[in-house]
Amino acid sequence: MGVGLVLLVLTLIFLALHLVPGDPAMLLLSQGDGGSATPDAVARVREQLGLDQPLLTQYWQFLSGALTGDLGESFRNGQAVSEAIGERLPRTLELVGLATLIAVVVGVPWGALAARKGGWFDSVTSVLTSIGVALPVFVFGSLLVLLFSLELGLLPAGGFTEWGDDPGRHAQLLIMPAIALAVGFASTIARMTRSAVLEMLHQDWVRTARSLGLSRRTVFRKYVLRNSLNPVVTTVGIGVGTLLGSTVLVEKVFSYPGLSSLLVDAVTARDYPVVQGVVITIAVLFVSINIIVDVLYGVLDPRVRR
Amino acid sequence: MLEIDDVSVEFGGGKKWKPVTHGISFSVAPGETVALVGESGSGKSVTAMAILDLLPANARRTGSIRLDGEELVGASEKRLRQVRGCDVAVIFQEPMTALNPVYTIGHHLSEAIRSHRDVSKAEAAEKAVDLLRQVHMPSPEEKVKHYPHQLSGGQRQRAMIAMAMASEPRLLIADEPTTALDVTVQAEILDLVRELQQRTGMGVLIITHDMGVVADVSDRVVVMRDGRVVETAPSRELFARPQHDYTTALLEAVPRLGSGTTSSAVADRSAPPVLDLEGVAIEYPGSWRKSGFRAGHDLDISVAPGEIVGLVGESGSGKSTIGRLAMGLLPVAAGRMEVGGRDVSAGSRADLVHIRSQVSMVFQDPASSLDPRRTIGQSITDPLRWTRKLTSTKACRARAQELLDDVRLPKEWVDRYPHELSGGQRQRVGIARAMATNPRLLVADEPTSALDVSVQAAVLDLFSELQREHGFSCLFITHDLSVVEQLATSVVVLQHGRVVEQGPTARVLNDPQEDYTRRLIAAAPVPDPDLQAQRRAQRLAG
Amino acid sequence: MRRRLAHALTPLRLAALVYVGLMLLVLVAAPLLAPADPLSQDVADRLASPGGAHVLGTDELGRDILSRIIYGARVELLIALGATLVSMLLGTLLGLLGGYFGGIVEVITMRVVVDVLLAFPPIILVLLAVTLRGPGTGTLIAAMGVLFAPTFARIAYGQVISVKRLEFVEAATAFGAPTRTRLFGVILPNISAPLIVQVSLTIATAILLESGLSYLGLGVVPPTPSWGSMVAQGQRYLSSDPHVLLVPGAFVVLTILAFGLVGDALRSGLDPKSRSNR
Amino acid sequence: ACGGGSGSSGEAGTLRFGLSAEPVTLTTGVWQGSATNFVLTLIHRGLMTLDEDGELVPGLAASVDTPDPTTYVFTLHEGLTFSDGSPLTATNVKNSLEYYANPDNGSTLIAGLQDIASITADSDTQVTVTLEAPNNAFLEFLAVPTAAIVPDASLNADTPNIVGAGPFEIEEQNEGVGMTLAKFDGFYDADDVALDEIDVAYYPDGDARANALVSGDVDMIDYVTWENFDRVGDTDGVELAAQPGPFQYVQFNVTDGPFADPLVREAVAYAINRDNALTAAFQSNGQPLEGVVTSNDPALEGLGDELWTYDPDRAKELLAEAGYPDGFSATLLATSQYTFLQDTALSVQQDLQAVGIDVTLDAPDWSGRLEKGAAGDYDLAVSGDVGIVTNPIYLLSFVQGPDNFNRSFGYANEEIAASLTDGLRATDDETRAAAYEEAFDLFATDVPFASIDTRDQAWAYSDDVEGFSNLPGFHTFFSGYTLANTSIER
Ligand SMILES: Nc1ncnc2c1ncn2[C@@H]1O[C@H](COP(=O)(O)OP(=O)(O)OP(=O)(O)O)[C@@H](O)[C@H]1O
Ligand SMILES: Nc1ncnc2c1ncn2[C@@H]1O[C@H](COP(=O)(O)OP(=O)(O)OP(=O)(O)O)[C@@H](O)[C@H]1O
Ligand SMILES: [Mg+2]
Ligand SMILES: [Mg+2]
Repeated sequence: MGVGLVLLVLTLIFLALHLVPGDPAMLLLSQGDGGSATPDAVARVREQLGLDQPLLTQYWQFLSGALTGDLGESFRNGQAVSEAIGERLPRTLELVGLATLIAVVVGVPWGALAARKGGWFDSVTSVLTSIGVALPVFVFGSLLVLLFSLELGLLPAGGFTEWGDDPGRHAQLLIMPAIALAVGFASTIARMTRSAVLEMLHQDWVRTARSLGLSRRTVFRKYVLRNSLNPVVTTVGIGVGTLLGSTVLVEKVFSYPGLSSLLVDAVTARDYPVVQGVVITIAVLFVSINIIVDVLYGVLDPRVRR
Repeated sequence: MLEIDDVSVEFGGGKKWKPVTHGISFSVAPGETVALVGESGSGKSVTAMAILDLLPANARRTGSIRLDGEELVGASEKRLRQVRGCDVAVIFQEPMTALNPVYTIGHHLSEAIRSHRDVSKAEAAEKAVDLLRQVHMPSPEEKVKHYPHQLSGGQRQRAMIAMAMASEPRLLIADEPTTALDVTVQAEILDLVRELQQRTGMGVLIITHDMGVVADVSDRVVVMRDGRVVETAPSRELFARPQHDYTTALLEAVPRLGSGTTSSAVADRSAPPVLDLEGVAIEYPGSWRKSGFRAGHDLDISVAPGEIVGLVGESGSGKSTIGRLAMGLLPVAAGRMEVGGRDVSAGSRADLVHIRSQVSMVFQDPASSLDPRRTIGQSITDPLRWTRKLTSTKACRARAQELLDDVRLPKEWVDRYPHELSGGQRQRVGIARAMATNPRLLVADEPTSALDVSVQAAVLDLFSELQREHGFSCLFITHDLSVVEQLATSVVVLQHGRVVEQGPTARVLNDPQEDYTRRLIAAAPVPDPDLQAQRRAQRLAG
Repeated sequence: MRRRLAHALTPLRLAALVYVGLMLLVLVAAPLLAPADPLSQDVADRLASPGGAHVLGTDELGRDILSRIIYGARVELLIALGATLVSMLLGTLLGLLGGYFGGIVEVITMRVVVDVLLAFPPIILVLLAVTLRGPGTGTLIAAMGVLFAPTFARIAYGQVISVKRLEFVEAATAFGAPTRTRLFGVILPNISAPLIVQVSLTIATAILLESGLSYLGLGVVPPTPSWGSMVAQGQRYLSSDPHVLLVPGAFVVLTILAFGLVGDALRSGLDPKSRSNR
Repeated sequence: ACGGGSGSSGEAGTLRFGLSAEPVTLTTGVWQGSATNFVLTLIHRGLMTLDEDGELVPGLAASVDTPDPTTYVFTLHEGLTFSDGSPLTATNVKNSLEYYANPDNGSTLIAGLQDIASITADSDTQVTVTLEAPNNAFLEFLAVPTAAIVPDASLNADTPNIVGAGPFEIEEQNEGVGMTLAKFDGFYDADDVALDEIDVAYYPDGDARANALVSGDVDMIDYVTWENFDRVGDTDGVELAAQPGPFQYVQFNVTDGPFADPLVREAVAYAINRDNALTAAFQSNGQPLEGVVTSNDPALEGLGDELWTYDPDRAKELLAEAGYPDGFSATLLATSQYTFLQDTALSVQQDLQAVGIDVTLDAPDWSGRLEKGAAGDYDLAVSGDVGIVTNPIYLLSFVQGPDNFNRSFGYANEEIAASLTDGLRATDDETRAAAYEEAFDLFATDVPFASIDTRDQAWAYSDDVEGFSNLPGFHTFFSGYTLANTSIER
């Protein structure tokens, strides 16, 4: 199943890439500041990259390589794609993981509280979450940098350091991008939670729980919130998956070398092997996340189990 | 101990408040059992809920409610919380929606046990099994691991009762606690309550429609109608010399087992049966960890045209399951099922369409079987629209009003939502919906359990009338043997998913062949306090 | 229904509704409302602060920001609402079908279509669309519609698999409701709350993505104004001339807020149990 | 280890550098963009190099003799080695230059080296190059970073070109993050190299790069984006060094349609409001360009710098003369990926509108822009370019040779090409000036492209950095050469 899916994605991405105009060879030979390559040079590079082969041959090579775990080498720097992904994926996972953690820890209680309290708190929440989902992450990220790096000098403005080299700095460099990512995500989660909680607030079993004399908190947490989690889990699942491939803007603002900027750079440079490799990676992750979410549905609601 | 003084409950919100009860007053002394009876929708439940302020958000209470002299109206939420579950426990009317679908029964019980007591998880788990055993839950060690939807209606109700008992409260508010229980279990549960009462001096406020139960357990009776108390009297007196006209009417409407009234329905045995089960087995699918559960074995049941078959039996014996099978909601695991002469065991699409054109159903749990987002008027006539019997909105509305009227609900309520009704009112909506389609076979799963006897009588009359008119057949699931006697042409007695006895009503009820049937008949309470006291003594002795 | 809607309309929500109405008006009447030509440049007067000749200031090419906002609203709402509508319809349908029928239908809808779409990075999808259809509003609506559909599908799916086992759905089955009715008449209303929330979130995402895509050159073709591209451009002047960013940004926030509130009103209007203030 | 700065203040002798792009695999002889060139200036050296004023000086060659205009004798420093330890000999020089001179190898130096008749290694340290004809840009071509002398093993397209004889060597590369360069002790001028290490971190985003410098994460950055000039320049303890660099221009598709007519092209050249474009795209950080860049070559003083002016009326006249009194419509190819090109395009669009040319903008991503440019899929396009050398011969590629994305599609003018070549061959300033004057005159009326402006290209660094200089003109991208003489005081 999963394998079939990945295979489908593989084929589609291959086709998509070759449908999109843009010549990797030409790009390799000309950056933004000019310097124009001769057609001969371009042709030579094309040959070198194997782009002169018939499409079917290229597809076959790509597919047979991918199935044996060989994703090829980057057009731009010759690095093995699997190696590049191996380097970048952990960084992205770390970033997305932290962002998700923050978003969930903030978003769920926030939305729940807004639903429960109502009144002005709810209105303020509406406004704040609107800003949260509307604020482009590059704007928010820039503001963070302006404040914490340039004004207060508390955190480095951006970059990346391996954990092994300097754990402290590694952590410092992770904070701001994670927060920048988490803001929109938390707002999304808060909104979803709020609406789901409102649905559950008036169920009969809540009354039952209250009749037992359980504390308000327990009633709310176990009899309202717990039952509201289904759409929240969906949202988180999709959010995590989407983040994996779309942290590019944050990565740009903070010069964080993650998977997503690798992907976007590769797309802009039409670095086919890298694009394909990253897409496959994200597809595999996505499928896994969806499987986890599907399992969670059953955990959250026993009626779903068959 | 509990004094209720001039309590009114109002619904609404904003500036418009509409009272549904008016100046209710009564009291409950320690060790006393007060029965709250009366018309469906008269405000029994809301009064009971008002005591602990468990009313819906759009309701408010006025008046004075004192527990041991302490005023509860206007008490702090914190204080109320201490009272709830500890001093006062509640059994809710509709156990399906009152239990959280995502927690097991065991979890619910542990929560109840641990809410006011410092008990370890393990101890609580043990206690939970113990409680379930006390309420006669079959295989309690297993059932603690079940989720509410995996239990039968009566089993859920027993879980609910066990939760309320968990804290050994000083006052027990029981809102129709035995509606889904067969009479044997009901008797055992009532014994249990009484025993607890004698041991701890617990006061009981019980809401019920079963006059037999009233006679059995109550010391005093409060009769309500239209949101007002019409009469309050000690039970014996009330049964002997009812003062208010309504009370008199109520007592007269009580069906009595062996009273001689019999069904007017005539079975047409020459024609092929409407429903025919031959050696049918029914299975609930298991999950990947657990194997499935076989809820019916080797069932041979047949319903002839025009026949009303009473399906009685132990709670959890598979009555509803058979109903759901007949409706095509569960597959036939083994054996053969025919509906209207057509073999539908395969359960193909066409089979299902066929079934649904012939069969209609009153679900056991009215609250969960009504779409919360549709008005009751819509819910009633939706089947008509779906089957293209009625298409215009106007006609639907008119038909809905007619049907509401038939089941003694105000016509103006077509636009109400299910949650704005009382339990009995919802049940009547369910009945109206099932009748709307003029089915050939009606599966009625405890259709009158939440109705007071007078409304029940009216509904049953309607039922017989329609039956005469349209000649439909009926599989009537109930635990009220007197209703069976009155209505059914034949009876099927079920235990543990097997048919233990079946035959014409008169034969089975008057001359039961099987031990279980005998016990069942013996356990049926009679609406006479003195007689009931004797029977109880007999039963407990034997 | 009307009664409930009236109940659901708090002053805040009413204000939101009025705002949305105004936006729709702007959508039709932009040429009448805009004080200036949104395209005409006046480089000498670039980056002028709000107030003075230009109410909301000018951008880096000296174009009147207010006029660009007004014309941009057109493009923006068309894209955001169009994409949201497409994805909502498409996604909800997929999720309903997949969740309700299970089995092979689920495999096709949720696994093959939805998962594959989700796994496909947005930028590649849009790149493809732009290549095959040429840049522009229609392409963006189509591409984003396809892009956001999986989210709706998964939300609907998650809800359906739990709601479809409720007794009243079973009752509808028992009473012969055709499949279509069960899906759209019974299940859909009962899973509408998260979908409504998702609608307002999707509107936000669409505007943000439009901004990002304009930045990458896959969005609205310049010099056509759109809020998203105005935000993307304004980012460059964040520290020196923040109004270039803040003005379109504020409109984006307001619009998203308004649609969120309208969604709230709708949600609580549709929920018979909710009270007026929620 | 990694490239990212490793503390809020670095170690003495280590320069923390924020680079605008990650270099691609270094391929011998090939022009791969400015970030790559920057690395080349650090790890490689050619026979010639540039000093802190941008003047041509010998590099690996200790001295250059020019006995006659077609003979160059290079004497190498003694005991040169590559960073892999192998000796650098005259044979290496001969092989490298021959490799670059071969058009098959895709070298960007062809225009400069195609005149080579022979190269002989006279001894281990002496090489004689004979040209077929005089070429007054020859030495400058040898100072281009891609003209470095490399080991024979690097002379193919497959071997990463990382072994050189420059002041630094690559110690570590961390894909996506940065690279560490260490001082190479075998460099001929190693004694004067003050930096022990250069820690390069990649900051592709302009704002992020500026932030990194302003917040002290790095000591120096390249390519300050124009929006950040003021902010960076105004920061205490930070120095902004700007030099006019590349030029922007409008290129035409001359295969058919209105732009096949030189009058129309000339009209465009007169229609452009260069000050506006400069302000719109570069915050006025640059110079309007009314002719062609001649890089302050004293011999060419006053030549070619005023070919067209901003004169919309004249533009309209020209259009009318060409038969388009009511204008026409056209597409203008730009790119959205580089905002300065897009803003330039928007400004040009407005200007053309004003003279009656109704212009629709086409702004695909860079890759799409390249492809469309190379395929001639446009009427007009805005571009930015630099000459590989400052010698006006760089203009040759705009009037001659195969089409590419950066020049007017289908355009060729052998007359201009001939005049430019004459200028290149000239051995005295007068002939040279005369040849170019002729070329520029033709330029003015045939308009191979319509110039817009030159943009300032800025590097910025903390006050601690001493000795770096931003080289003027096109050479700004080779400023990395001066890091060999840069020190950092903390
Ligand atoms: N979804 C289910 N999964 C597994 N077991 C179930 C499920 N539903 C019911 N059961 C079991 O099937 C048995 C029969 O249930 P059923 O609802 O038919 O009982 P019933 O005769 O209607 O009882 P009652 O009178 O209490 O309603 C019970 O033991 C119950 O635990
Ligand atoms: N949420 C609500 N909104 C409006 N009216 C309500 C609401 N809940 C209950 N009511 C009305 O209040 C009245 C009293 O309801 P209650 O539930 O107390 O009746 P009951 O006596 O318990 O009846 P039953 O025996 O049928 O359970 C009913 O007429 C009902 O329609
Ligand atoms: Mg009630
Ligand atoms: Mg049942």
